[in-house]
Amino acid sequence: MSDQPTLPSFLPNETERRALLEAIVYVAEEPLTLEQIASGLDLPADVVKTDLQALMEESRKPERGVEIRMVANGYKMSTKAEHHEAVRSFVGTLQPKLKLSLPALETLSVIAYKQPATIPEIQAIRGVNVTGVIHTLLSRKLITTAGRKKVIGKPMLYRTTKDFLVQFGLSDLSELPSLKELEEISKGLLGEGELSGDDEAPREAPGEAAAVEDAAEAPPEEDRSPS
Amino acid sequence: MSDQPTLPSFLPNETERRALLEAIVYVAEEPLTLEQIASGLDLPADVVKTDLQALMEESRKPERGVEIRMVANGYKMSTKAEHHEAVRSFVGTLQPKLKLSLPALETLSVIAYKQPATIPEIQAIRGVNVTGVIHTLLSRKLITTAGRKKVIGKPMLYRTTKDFLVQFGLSDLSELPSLKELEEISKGLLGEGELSGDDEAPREAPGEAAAVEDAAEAPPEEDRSPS
Amino acid sequence: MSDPTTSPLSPEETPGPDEQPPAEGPRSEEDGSSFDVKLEQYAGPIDLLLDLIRKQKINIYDIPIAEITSQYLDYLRQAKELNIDLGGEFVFMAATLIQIKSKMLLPHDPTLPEAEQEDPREQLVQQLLEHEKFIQAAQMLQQKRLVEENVWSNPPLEAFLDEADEPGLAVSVFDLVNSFQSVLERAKNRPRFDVPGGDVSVESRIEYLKNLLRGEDGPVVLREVFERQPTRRAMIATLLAVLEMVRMQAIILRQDELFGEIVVRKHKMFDVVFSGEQPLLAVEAEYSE
Repeated sequence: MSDQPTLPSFLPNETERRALLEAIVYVAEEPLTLEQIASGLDLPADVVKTDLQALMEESRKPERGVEIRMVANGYKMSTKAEHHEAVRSFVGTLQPKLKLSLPALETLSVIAYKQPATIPEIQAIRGVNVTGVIHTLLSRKLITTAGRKKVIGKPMLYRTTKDFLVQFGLSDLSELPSLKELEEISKGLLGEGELSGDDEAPREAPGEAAAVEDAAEAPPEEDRSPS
Repeated sequence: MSDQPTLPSFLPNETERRALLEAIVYVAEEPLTLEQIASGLDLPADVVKTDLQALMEESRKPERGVEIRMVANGYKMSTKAEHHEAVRSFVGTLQPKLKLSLPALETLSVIAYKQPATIPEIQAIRGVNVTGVIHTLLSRKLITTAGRKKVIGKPMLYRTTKDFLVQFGLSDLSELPSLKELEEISKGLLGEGELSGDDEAPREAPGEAAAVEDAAEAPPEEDRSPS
Repeated sequence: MSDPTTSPLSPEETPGPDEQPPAEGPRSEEDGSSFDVKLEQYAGPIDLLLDLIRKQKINIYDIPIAEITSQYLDYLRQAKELNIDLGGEFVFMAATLIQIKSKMLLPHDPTLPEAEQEDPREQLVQQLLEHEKFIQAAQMLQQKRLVEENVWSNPPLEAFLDEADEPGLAVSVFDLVNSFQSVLERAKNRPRFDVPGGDVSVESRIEYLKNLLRGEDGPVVLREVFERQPTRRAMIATLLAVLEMVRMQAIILRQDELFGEIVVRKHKMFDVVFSGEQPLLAVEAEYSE
């Protein structure tokens, strides 16, 4: 009884805790991480986590129109996608979300998987000049700079941002299929299934960005780019 | 059974109707009147009223932190009064994002790139008085003094701080993109951008095979000539 | 895995070093490769190749390189006829394809066992597969994004913030360097606006108003802006510029009372509108006589 951490007096029980958690997630503009909530309310993280889990489950029920989801490693409240048509007619004042072109999405996905990555590395995969797209992605805050690579010329490195996770509704990078899975899909689509080259090195999962030092994966055309 | 008005096909039952209503009230900036909702959804007012009544009752339960209330003859979602204090103090614990007014951002950028710099030097570039903004930046610990310049009047020099690096996620100043790098990136924007085209940087016509080598050095599209 | 020596091409067709796209027309008689490339726009040469492979259900591990090369060159030729500007990357890839095609004609190294024979296509295949992975990733992201475009949040955070919290933009490194660049640009352009009767194009007035408002958080009295114009022509150009900027949703005009002062302030889309150079270029084209 007495070894409990002192709970704030306004939070005597589970019912009230959950109500307060719902209120907080409702109010916040950004996804709130478990740590933010637990330390902000001075409550044990595991208790908060269980409560939020229950709230999320509750909000997924079909009779609810507003749900709590995991986005960018945090909890966030939003409407459900299935109501978008009706909701849109009531949110005329909200700005429509900007679209991204397919080339921009492809460049973004290269960065998501290869981060941190330099422009020459991205271009080696995309096969085209990507500087314009990089500008777009930077100004939309989907990517940001991530220091410089320690190679000749010290090129800037780029990585995806938290906004990227938010705008794509991802809870974290590991939610993306692994490169291995993508490779299987690609091979299935383009080949008759049979693998020819078996010298394929296993690739990193997104986010495990240890590859700063080695440019080994970049195809050799890289050296045709000037400068 | 048969004297019911035809409901829109996307709203077959009460469960879905209530979810939809919750979503709409959540999303609206202003209290929505019964008439607005009913006509917007093309539903009979009495049905909507009953549904909203049920939603309000449901949301008043102690385990809910967000309630639907009648405000100014309309339906509005909000946190409950008994949680206001807790919510406010929680919001206070959140680390605010670095926010700067445009003049402050511009002045900071001049100092970041020209440091150490004196106020007259900054003003010469910005073209406006910057003393007020300098105070703001000093008080937010983004810049600090860096001795005096050995010229007539011995003006103070200013430079960015460690806090500045932390706020912008830089490990040192060399990680700031150079103007040249930014220019290279923005150059591509002329061909890209969501405003018009959908493709990447401008390129030469095919056949000019000799130009492959300096593809990336292609001059940007005509500068805007000063008329 | 096909044997390169079975290539249908005879040695005479081997392209020379400075080979132009083959002279035969798009409808090649010999191998019946009359595959009709729709003149779609491709972001890059790899996208074009992948599309050719996909549409013809070609096994990527056994690309009929001569056929694909001729289809690829056809596309380039058609693009040229239609005056579509393809990039240097497309030309580079053409050279690569021609090189692979000629390598395929070389006899095997008899000293190497079959398994170690190098396939000249190997590297291209890896490049294509690598690219395809990210096309898949992009499509997956697009789906995620579509869902996200359809959900809305409406957090009432502001009601819980201290009054003392100053409004402003959440800033990143990009904003920092971007804003420095615009400061420099403005510094460069500044004297231009002081020349009486100088540059009075609508475009220049938009530039002037843009610079005037950029550093201004509050409203500006429109009358004062007009009064600052040195000539009638400049005033007219400024008026047109204001109307144009309203249309572009860069600014908002407001008049609080009848016959009161009209004030102009930035629209919330101001920075978005001026984030690229497109609008000004377009305006310039519209108004220049």
